[in-house]
Amino acid sequence: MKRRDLLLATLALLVIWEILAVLIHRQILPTPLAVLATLGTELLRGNLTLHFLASLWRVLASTLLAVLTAAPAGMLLGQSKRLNDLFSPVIYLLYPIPKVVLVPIVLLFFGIGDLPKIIIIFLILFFQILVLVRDSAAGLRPELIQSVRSLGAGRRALFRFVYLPASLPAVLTALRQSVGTAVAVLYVAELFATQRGLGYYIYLNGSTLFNYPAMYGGVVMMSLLGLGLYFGVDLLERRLCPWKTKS
Amino acid sequence: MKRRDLLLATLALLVIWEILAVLIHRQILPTPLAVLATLGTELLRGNLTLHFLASLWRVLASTLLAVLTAAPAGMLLGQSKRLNDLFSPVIYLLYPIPKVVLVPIVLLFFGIGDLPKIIIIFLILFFQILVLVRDSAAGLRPELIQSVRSLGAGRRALFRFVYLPASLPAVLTALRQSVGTAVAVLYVAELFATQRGLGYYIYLNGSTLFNYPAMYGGVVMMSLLGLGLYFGVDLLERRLCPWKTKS
Amino acid sequence: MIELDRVTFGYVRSAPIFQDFSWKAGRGEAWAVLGASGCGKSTLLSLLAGLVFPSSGQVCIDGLPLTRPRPQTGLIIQDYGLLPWSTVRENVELGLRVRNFYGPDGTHAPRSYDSSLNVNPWLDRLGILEVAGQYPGQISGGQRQRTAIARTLALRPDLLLMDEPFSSLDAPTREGLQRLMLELWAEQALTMVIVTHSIEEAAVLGQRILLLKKAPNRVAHVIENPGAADVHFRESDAYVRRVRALREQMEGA
Amino acid sequence: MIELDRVTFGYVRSAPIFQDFSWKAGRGEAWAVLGASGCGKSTLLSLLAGLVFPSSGQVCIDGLPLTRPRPQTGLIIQDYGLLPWSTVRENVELGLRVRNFYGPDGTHAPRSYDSSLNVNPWLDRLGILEVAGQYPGQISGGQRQRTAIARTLALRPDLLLMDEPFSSLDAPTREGLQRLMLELWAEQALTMVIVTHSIEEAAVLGQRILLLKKAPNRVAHVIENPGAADVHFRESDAYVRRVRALREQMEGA
Amino acid sequence: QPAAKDATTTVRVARIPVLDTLPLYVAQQEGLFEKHNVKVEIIPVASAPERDQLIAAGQADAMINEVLSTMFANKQSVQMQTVRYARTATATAPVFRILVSKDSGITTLDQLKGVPVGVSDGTIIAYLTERLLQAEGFAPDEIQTTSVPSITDRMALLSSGQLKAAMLPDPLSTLAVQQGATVILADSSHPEYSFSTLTFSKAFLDANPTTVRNFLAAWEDAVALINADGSRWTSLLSDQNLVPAPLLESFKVPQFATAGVPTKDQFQDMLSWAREKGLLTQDVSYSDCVDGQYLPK
Ligand SMILES: Nc1ncnc2c1ncn2[C@@H]1O[C@H](COP(=O)(O)OP(=O)(O)OP(=O)(O)O)[C@@H](O)[C@H]1O
Ligand SMILES: Nc1ncnc2c1ncn2[C@@H]1O[C@H](COP(=O)(O)OP(=O)(O)OP(=O)(O)O)[C@@H](O)[C@H]1O
Ligand SMILES: O=C([O-])O
Ligand SMILES: [Mg+2]
Ligand SMILES: [Mg+2]
Repeated sequence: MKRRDLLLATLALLVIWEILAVLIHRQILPTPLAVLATLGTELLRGNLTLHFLASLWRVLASTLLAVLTAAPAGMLLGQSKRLNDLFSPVIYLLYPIPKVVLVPIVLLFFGIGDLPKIIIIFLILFFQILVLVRDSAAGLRPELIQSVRSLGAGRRALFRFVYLPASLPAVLTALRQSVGTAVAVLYVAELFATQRGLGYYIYLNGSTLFNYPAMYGGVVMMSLLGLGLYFGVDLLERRLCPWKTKS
Repeated sequence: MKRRDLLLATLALLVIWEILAVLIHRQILPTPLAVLATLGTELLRGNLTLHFLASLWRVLASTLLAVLTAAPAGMLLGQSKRLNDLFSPVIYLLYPIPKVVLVPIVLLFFGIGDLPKIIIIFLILFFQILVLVRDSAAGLRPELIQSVRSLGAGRRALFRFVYLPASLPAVLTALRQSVGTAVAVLYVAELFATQRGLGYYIYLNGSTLFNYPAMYGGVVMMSLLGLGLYFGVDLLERRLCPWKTKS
Repeated sequence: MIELDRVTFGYVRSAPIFQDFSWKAGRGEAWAVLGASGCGKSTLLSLLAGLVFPSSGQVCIDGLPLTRPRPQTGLIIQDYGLLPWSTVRENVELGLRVRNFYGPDGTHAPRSYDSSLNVNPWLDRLGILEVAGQYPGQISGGQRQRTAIARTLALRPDLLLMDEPFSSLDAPTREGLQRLMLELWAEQALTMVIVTHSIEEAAVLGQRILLLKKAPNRVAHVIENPGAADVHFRESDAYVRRVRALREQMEGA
Repeated sequence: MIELDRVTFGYVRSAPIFQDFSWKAGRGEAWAVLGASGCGKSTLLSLLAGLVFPSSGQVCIDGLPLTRPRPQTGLIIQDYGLLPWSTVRENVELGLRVRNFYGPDGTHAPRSYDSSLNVNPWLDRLGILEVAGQYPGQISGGQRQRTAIARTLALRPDLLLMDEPFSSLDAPTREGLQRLMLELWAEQALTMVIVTHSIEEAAVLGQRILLLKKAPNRVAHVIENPGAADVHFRESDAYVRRVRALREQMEGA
Repeated sequence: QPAAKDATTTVRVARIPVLDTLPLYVAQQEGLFEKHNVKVEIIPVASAPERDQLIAAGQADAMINEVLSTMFANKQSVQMQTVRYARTATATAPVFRILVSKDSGITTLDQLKGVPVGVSDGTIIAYLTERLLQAEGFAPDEIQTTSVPSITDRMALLSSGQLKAAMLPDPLSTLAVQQGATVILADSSHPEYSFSTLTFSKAFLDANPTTVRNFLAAWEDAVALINADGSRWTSLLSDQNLVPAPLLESFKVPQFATAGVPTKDQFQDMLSWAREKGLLTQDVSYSDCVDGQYLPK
């Protein structure tokens, strides 16, 4: 069933792409067939797989880092109006800053390895997750909180037994968003001091070599990378939120 | 009260910035004082205000466009498991694509005015909002839906009387996220065929003129732009969700 | 009016609650449904309201098989189902708004109905006029329950399904509403099915009483209670005997 | 045990519900609270549970002014407050888990308590063992109510506050639980405050009955009902007289 | 010859803010385009990728680029042609320099062996780095590069010492020097490898040859003006953001290249470099990529 839907979706996208490509009829949008052919040879030549793996690692690391820091912080802020009032302006001032302009400073602190790239993606994801989890935690039904408070729960237990599980769906939504965003921003995060990664690959082929079939091959790999991670999140949801799927 | 928190936050950020700047002691991170001085003259000279207004318009237009399309689409998908199963793969395949690579195609269709910039920001926001609103609509309590169905509501009335108001908090969260993201991605959306906009201003000063105080002045303006829009969203929330603030 | 024809129903991955269950109720009858907690009373109402559908067999209302909620049926569910983002007044108006949204199409709204949104008489009758501007999160349990009742009554249904509608109300309020129900029933040729855990209430409101047993229910146990709906029945010996008999039957179940 | 000293309380932007209200209840007493819907019964329990605080005056339990929920107090709220993401069993274990989370610190958990998570006896006693693996969204109204009761009883509180705890239960189940409450009360020197809309229930369970009137409540109307808690009281004439008297007082209110 | 259409066509030039575009602005300011009867629209873009996106989308007709880029664009079919030099390095005025960071400890060229130099992969910067170092006698494995396409990032990395060496264009290299970096090698030692070009889309050239000739004639006049007196353009340089403010005062406008196109040898050398690196898998021809016929006679 699900597999059929995926197949259908892929086919539909390929058809739309083909139509667009034929309509536009320019090098900047090669046909899917040309792209898939190039993709095949690039994968066989071996390098694209390495770009893919480098990106996979960066996306995983930064997403994990962002969820593990932003989700608890969001729950904390959602839990306390006082804290939220205090920190909201900070969030609202920092969120709109394009994190890319901070690259030089990040480089200064974290060198030129994988870390600065992970940090940049992390910074982009952090606020997105924070805002979502915070808003969801703040919207929790007060009766629920009162009833658990009456069982003796203080702040910490409320956090553990109410805010944490209640925020799980929001965290999963945040994860789904993050996966998409993280892959997409590889394109800006993999432009410095690296020669590995789908972002680098797409930039080089698209912006320097004008090898559009290869560039779109890289884009397809990004799609697949995102798709794979989404399935991971769905799996996680089925494990973590059984009450949703059961009812 | 709120004003005090904002002041406090601003001060705290300025202090941290000052410390960092002193610690790093390099041109790439000027001190807040230097930046504010430059900001003052740039604002007086008049140009920065125009950049600000150009960006404001683009952010408003793209955010509005994205919310007005993605939110209903998200509610629709959240409402029907069948539709969602069908469209999820499409979303999951398209979300991770860095929208910047689509710029040439967007240019082809929409020329070089404001529209392509708005479209690019719109594309980035669209999926983010879609996923959030969809997940929230899908998580609606089934009793609520049943009870309104028993009043005669079919699909359309459920949409109007349940999904729409129930999704409002999620839409507002999506708006808060969008504001942050939209301003941040100005930096990539305002790099072509324009000499107006904070994205252009920051790039020009940071990457061409190496006028770092002016560049950070632009970043500060982005922060303020974001902050202002956040206040707009908060205002909207107080208007649209009175049951949240009243209880 | 109501006809269940060899209905089988069970929740997914659960044992059936009704199995080959048949039952009939005529137009204008007042039924009470009694049964132990968890026996399937709420489920029965969901079936009658067209919110869930049997895996086999058929539910017919007015001779037509049910495929979706019928606009003339009113349902009051056990946990009220009020919209948290609407005030009491807006919640009570909701059904009317839904009707106006579609217009008299016969599917979502009856072919003829009063399109006015004047719910004040109902708010007043149910004693919630003074909390009309508050949200469900800001009123008491009994006030919520009365809001749900007002919302349904405002639609002037011809078939009224109620799931323990007075469970959160104090005795005087409860008895007042029981009287109101009987008045409406007498006035409007209403068909009523009221699920209740109160044997006394069943005896007062149910001309006929449907007794459900431990799931799966295969046969409809029906007890005739012709005295109900009479204002003075509650004070009669027959009432006391009926209540005692019902209690024995339930405890036997 | 309980002492309300000139308590004033009202919800924000609303008229006060209690004004200079004083009331005392001794250890080991069984109280019932009666009053019309919306008069402030649930609010009173929230005050006693330390979930809301008076704007003036003081609530003392065991001589100590209440500043936060007391770990030995058990509260069953009107709409259950079950965690939708936990099974029935996990919900019943919740209070015990909270205690184990803090350990016997005297603030969140009593200084001494049984840290075992064995809730099977309670699930069994309340007849919800067979739905123990289901989620609150998958059980009936009465099963939900019993889950909330089990959750609180599993903590073996010394002060038990119950807000219409049996309102969704059929008569036999309800009476069984009333007996259970009386047993626990006799065994454990429990202090009980039960809010109920059923005059009969108040007469059976409340040695003393607190009658609340239309808000603002200024004085505590207390009715002595020494016969309650006796197994045979329900069948006595005194019971019938008491019920009638209470009804008259409520209708007069 | 569609002369009528030709005469009214506007040349849309996508321009990145670099010094190489100075003749464009001089021609505009001095009315040279009107004099030669061409209409010119300048479309600003921030950097090379955006510039190329505009050209690819058909939203611009001409640009300053480099021949490598033209080669890549033409590998399948002819998309664009280079019609003139824009700027060339000379023995006295370098365009690119390799700088070393102040904490790198590198003082002699020899110490640069095996040290990664920050470049932008697949561009003239990478090509030039390799050629210059080869010319200085570096063996292939002694030439190391790392890709940092953004000039800002490259400068930041250099200044923080995360990159020991980087190739930077003039006049930004001067800025890096102000921040403590040292020049270790410049293309003035081998100016033949270093030049930028003026390139038109093939479609435009085919449809509007006269316009292009007129455009180049105006450009030629502008170059003459610049070369005659480099000091006249300070306000233009700052208004059009061609030179960072901190450098304006000390900045001297270099001599601009007069009429000419890259030679076959220059072209061939770049091509073979690109083939060697695997950036191109097939040959592209000189005549497809470079066309000198539009230059003023
Ligand atoms: N959060 C709130 N904000 C404002 N008013 C409230 C709030 N909660 C309850 N009230 C009001 O306070 C009054 C007392 O409410 P309470 O819930 O204590 O009544 P109750 O005696 O428990 O009634 P019931 O028998 O219907 O449950 C009611 O009039 C109600 O409308
Ligand atoms: N969504 C569900 N999924 C699975 N089982 C369910 C679901 N809803 C109810 N049940 C089970 O079906 C049985 C009948 O439930 P129902 O709600 O009809 O009982 P009821 O007679 O209304 O009980 P009560 O008097 O307690 O409200 C119960 O055993 C319950 O656990
Ligand atoms: O900030 C983003 O580039 O999404
Ligand atoms: Mg039920
Ligand atoms: Mg109450």
